[in-house]
Amino acid sequence: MLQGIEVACVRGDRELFKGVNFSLEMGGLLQVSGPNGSGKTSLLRMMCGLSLPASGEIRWNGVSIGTLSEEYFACTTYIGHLAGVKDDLTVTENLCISSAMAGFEISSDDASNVLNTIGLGGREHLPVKVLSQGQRRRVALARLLACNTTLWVLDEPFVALDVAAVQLLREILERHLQQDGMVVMTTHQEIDINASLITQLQLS
Amino acid sequence: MLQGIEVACVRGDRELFKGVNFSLEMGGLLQVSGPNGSGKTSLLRMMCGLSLPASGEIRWNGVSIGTLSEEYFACTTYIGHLAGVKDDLTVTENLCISSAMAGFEISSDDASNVLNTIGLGGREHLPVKVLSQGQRRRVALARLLACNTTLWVLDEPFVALDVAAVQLLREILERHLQQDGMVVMTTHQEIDINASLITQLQLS
Amino acid sequence: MAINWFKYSSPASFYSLAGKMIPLFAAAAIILLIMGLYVGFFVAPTDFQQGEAYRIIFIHVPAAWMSMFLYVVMACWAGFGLAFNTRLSSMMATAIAPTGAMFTFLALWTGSLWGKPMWGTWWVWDARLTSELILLFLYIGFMSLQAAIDDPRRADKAGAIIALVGVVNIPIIYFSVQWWNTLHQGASVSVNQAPAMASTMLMGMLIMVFASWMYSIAVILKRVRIIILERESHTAWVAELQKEGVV
Amino acid sequence: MFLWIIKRDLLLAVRRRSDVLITLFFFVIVVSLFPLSVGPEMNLLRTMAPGVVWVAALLASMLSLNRMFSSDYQDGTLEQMLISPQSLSFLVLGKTLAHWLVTGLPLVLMAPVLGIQYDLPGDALFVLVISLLIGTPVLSLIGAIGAALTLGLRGGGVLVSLLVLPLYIPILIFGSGAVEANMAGVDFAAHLSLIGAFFFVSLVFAPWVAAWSLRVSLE
Amino acid sequence: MFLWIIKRDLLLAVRRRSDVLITLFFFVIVVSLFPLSVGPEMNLLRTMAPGVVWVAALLASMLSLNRMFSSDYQDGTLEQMLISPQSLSFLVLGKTLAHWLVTGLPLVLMAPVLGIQYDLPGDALFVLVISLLIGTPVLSLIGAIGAALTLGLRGGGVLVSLLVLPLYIPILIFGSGAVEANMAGVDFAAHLSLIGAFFFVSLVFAPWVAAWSLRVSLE
Amino acid sequence: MNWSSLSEFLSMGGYGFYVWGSYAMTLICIIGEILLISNRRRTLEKQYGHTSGLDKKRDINETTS
Ligand code: HEM
Ligand SMILES: Nc1ncnc2c1ncn2[C@@H]1O[C@H](COP(=O)(O)OP(=O)(O)OP(=O)(O)O)[C@@H](O)[C@H]1O
Ligand SMILES: Nc1ncnc2c1ncn2[C@@H]1O[C@H](COP(=O)(O)OP(=O)(O)OP(=O)(O)O)[C@@H](O)[C@H]1O
Ligand SMILES: [Mg+2]
Ligand SMILES: [Mg+2]
Repeated sequence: MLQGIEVACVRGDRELFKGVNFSLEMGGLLQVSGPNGSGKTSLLRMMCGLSLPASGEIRWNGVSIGTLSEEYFACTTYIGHLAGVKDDLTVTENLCISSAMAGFEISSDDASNVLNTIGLGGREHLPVKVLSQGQRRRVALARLLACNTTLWVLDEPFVALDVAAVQLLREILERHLQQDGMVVMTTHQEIDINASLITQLQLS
Repeated sequence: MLQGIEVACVRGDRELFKGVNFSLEMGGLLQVSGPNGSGKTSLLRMMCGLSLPASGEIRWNGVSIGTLSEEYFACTTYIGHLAGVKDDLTVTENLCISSAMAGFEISSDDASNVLNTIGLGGREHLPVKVLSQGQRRRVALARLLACNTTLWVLDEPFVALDVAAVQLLREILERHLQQDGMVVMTTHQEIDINASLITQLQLS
Repeated sequence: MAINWFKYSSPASFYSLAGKMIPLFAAAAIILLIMGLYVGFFVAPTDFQQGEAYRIIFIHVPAAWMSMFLYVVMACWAGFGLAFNTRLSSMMATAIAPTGAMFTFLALWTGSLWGKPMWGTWWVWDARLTSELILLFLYIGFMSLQAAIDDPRRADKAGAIIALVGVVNIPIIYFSVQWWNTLHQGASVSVNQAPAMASTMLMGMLIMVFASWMYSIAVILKRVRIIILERESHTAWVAELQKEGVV
Repeated sequence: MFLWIIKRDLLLAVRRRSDVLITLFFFVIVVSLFPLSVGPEMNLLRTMAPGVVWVAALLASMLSLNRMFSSDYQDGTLEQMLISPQSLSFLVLGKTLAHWLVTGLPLVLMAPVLGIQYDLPGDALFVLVISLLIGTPVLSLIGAIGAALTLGLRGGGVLVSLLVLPLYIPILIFGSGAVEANMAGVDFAAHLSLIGAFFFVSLVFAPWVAAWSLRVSLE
Repeated sequence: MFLWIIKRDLLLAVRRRSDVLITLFFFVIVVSLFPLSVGPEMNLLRTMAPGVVWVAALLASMLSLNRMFSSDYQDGTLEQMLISPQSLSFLVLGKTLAHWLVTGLPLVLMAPVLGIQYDLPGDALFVLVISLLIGTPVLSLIGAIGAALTLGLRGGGVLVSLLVLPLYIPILIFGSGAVEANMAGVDFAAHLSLIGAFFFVSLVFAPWVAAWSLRVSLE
Repeated sequence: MNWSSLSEFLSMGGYGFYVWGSYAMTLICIIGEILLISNRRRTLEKQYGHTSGLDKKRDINETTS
């Protein structure tokens, strides 16, 4: 269970938010929303331990994530504004290496299955730098399918995806939630996700 | 008038499209659509003279844009996936300098008006690197208001913008079209723009 | 985290404390400076070997000592800030660096002005001189790193790491340079063989050293107050100060 | 436009004061490294001095080259410049001038101090400064071509060295040659006027070639 | 994980062969510039040789430092590494090793050829290679700290030099000192064992400090 | 007292340039440092004058959010 207790965020001399509380159960979806610059990205980075809250605490199963670190990282996948893919490696290499670094070594068969699912079939052996914006995002998102983690933290995952891919990603998220996974997500697009437990967190 | 005649695009060993024809009159909107990787960005870059078509020709008022170059650039604004803003300069400096380079020197009063309109009021003196994703996009888009060009070429302009900003940009586009401006645009989101003359160009 | 910081030292209370202490140290610095200069120029006799040129010693040695002390002090504050996450310690480190660099520069400058009449050259690659030069680079590295980082928290930590690595390295540099130097012919005059000093000379020098200490403390406190204001501008107590028109 | 570019680049440099200082200190550090590694004998050092200072100036100016266009490239500003209605050569000239003001000029001003570390006599110092003053703008101008050609290539920072170093060599030879000639009591004016000639030729051609290279790199 | 990192970095290096070659050529060019700028006297050159080769090796390895993390940083891979469930120090060690294999080792192999250019005797060449073989990994290890600290800062490429050069100095002194001692007929083992000591100390501490610096930089 | 005249004091037994060069640079550095600090302080104060309004606005935002 992921829990935020009175989390506050200061960037520069500006306090973005304070006293933010949230809690996310198994199978739950937390949608963080708010206008541009309200601190969604900042909050998500705190949730995966990339930065520290100015005050307050984020807990995973009751323990502060700062103390857990590696144990916590093992069950989280974060996909942010940056794709986290290497321009010079091919699509397959990127997927294999990034999942291996997340602790999930996958065979090349698995990899090509995942890539087919995500709509990159036929482009497995192209270097990522020649791909289009939307295809690059797909390479990053493929990691969700390749790694078997519980908590997904996604910063605007639908950006640059075409209609079919948006639909696909929605289904992937729904399946993950049904299997007791957890998702934290921001998006400016209106996308309906069917899930039993949706929490909205509005930053102003 | 912008015209494309049998334009083809080859990237690597893949032919993205061929025989694409379009024509765009004053006050017209050209919406280029298609799934990820279908060549929208490639086409837009050709339209503003950043790359050459593999075959075919793009004409501005009947003359090939390759021959026109600077004359053509003077009436075009292109905003692509990259924001084209300097991280280390402040918001105002970015706007003033980028419009000056596009040939429109604006006073700092004008600049702050434009920035207020686009929703960056109060952040004029922050360096761009501390802004959020959506705010950076706004800095780039502010150029549309500051430069008085005819043809706007926009690659997914709505990405990363919040609901209010999407609405605002829509109005800006509509006003530009009413004043006989021309817009070429791609987007994966469904956004209705009221204009008298909308052309759809579907890349597959 | 915030509680942790305040447990050790609160910038707010330090700010006013420092404000009260600055005049004291400044006054002490001025008095000692006048005394030291008087002893240095009017009491201490002419050196029989070096003539009047030796009077550079009254700033050279204080500057050289301060340059080294201040680096160690800076590294300690920085390390303390890193270990215990106390904002104030890191601010102290940041405030010390420019003064330390200034003293290092002065030691180099006065040393070469002394070297020209004594050794006949502005500069030799002697162990002590070389390590002083490298010390200047370490200071500059520390300051440029902090200047290049906008986020103060990151600047503090990164600066602390480089200061600590540097402080470990200083003795290594000193000994390596000394060793390197002895392999070749030594410098024509060694700084180690300073002439036996008249007691008045020694006294003048020591007074000047104290004056430098007082000056450094005063300047550093003044700088740290500014840094506190710059960094804490979003807090309530600074707003309070502002309302009272103290800032 | 020209003025805007210079203004903008200088503004960026001021915003990032450390950049200017850093190139300068790189120069200082490289020059100071040699005595450490060659040893402290003053006679040896004096003979090496002009060469070392010139090589260091060359390296310092070369290493700041890839900053000339790359940040503009990465954030898409360069694309905007290419499709701006102004002459690209002028723009490149402006950027080059700004680059020299920020990286070359400080080196020239710093050189005498470093010369003193190597115990150079006064008039040799003077010739050193003059040669650097005419020579470093040439380095920036030629460097602009290299920087433009290697734009966006990974490892461009070192690739650019590879491209421009051969072109830098004549300047290096005449620059340090002038100082050595002076120290040997020979006439050094010929060396200097050759560097002057390079300067004028590159002033005329380099911006133009660099502008062209930019177009090629961004195609 | 460790192996994956090394494998990945080597794969990237192979994909971008020019990177490896370029560091090497930089080394070669710097060493070859000196005879051009100092003049062709063989005695002078022979005295300078160890110093010049070591300075060039140091510069070459230093200049490739900022590539160590920066590309991973820019495309967000480093973020992913930080939140990967593996020990970050190990990861840094892996990256450092890969960096050395790609930039340090080629220099070591190339050094004898360059030494010959300066007319170094055979056993001096041997000592030169040995000293570089133990010394260059230390450069990579210490450099990792500098690279981690300056991550994402503009002008980081030169800032990193400023930070690491003072730390490199002892290695430079003992490295070139070993060769000079050999040429002077003095015992050089002490120099080498000191470098060896630096190697072990930095092998233990540097990855740890660098990992910590990475966390600070990405905070 | 070591000096019989001002000019003797100034010439420092022929080492005037070196001695006074050192002391002058020390003076310059100290004055420079003090000036830089007070300048920094002044800009800070000016900034406070400007931003105090902004700060209040922000406080209101925070309390409403
Ligand atoms: C640029 C040149 C010089 C530099 C960088 C330099 C540096 C230093 C340093 C770092 C110290 C403090 C060392 C310690 O206490 O362990 C020192 C002390 C001293 N220096 Fe220099 N020095 C230079 C030139 C000279 C010259 C030319 C002379 C006189 C001929 C001189 C005379 C002294 C004396 C007498 C001391 C005090 C020695 C002691 O405390 O044991 N220095 N210098
Ligand atoms: N140094 C600073 N000074 C002032 N404000 C800052 C500073 N650093 C960051 N900020 C502000 O912090 C906010 C960062 O927000 P963040 O990136 O988390 O927004 P977001 O909710 O993800 O927005 P978006 O929807 O645009 O991605 C921005 O409003 C930015 O202006
Ligand atoms: N060297 C190459 N070899 C094969 N295919 C290539 C090569 N270079 C580019 N491509 C292909 O060209 C296409 C580039 O398309 P482009 O970026 O124009 O797409 P887009 O329509 O803008 O897509 P998106 O909606 O994702 O932004 C991609 O499908 C890419 O795979
Ligand atoms: Mg965001
Ligand atoms: Mg696209």
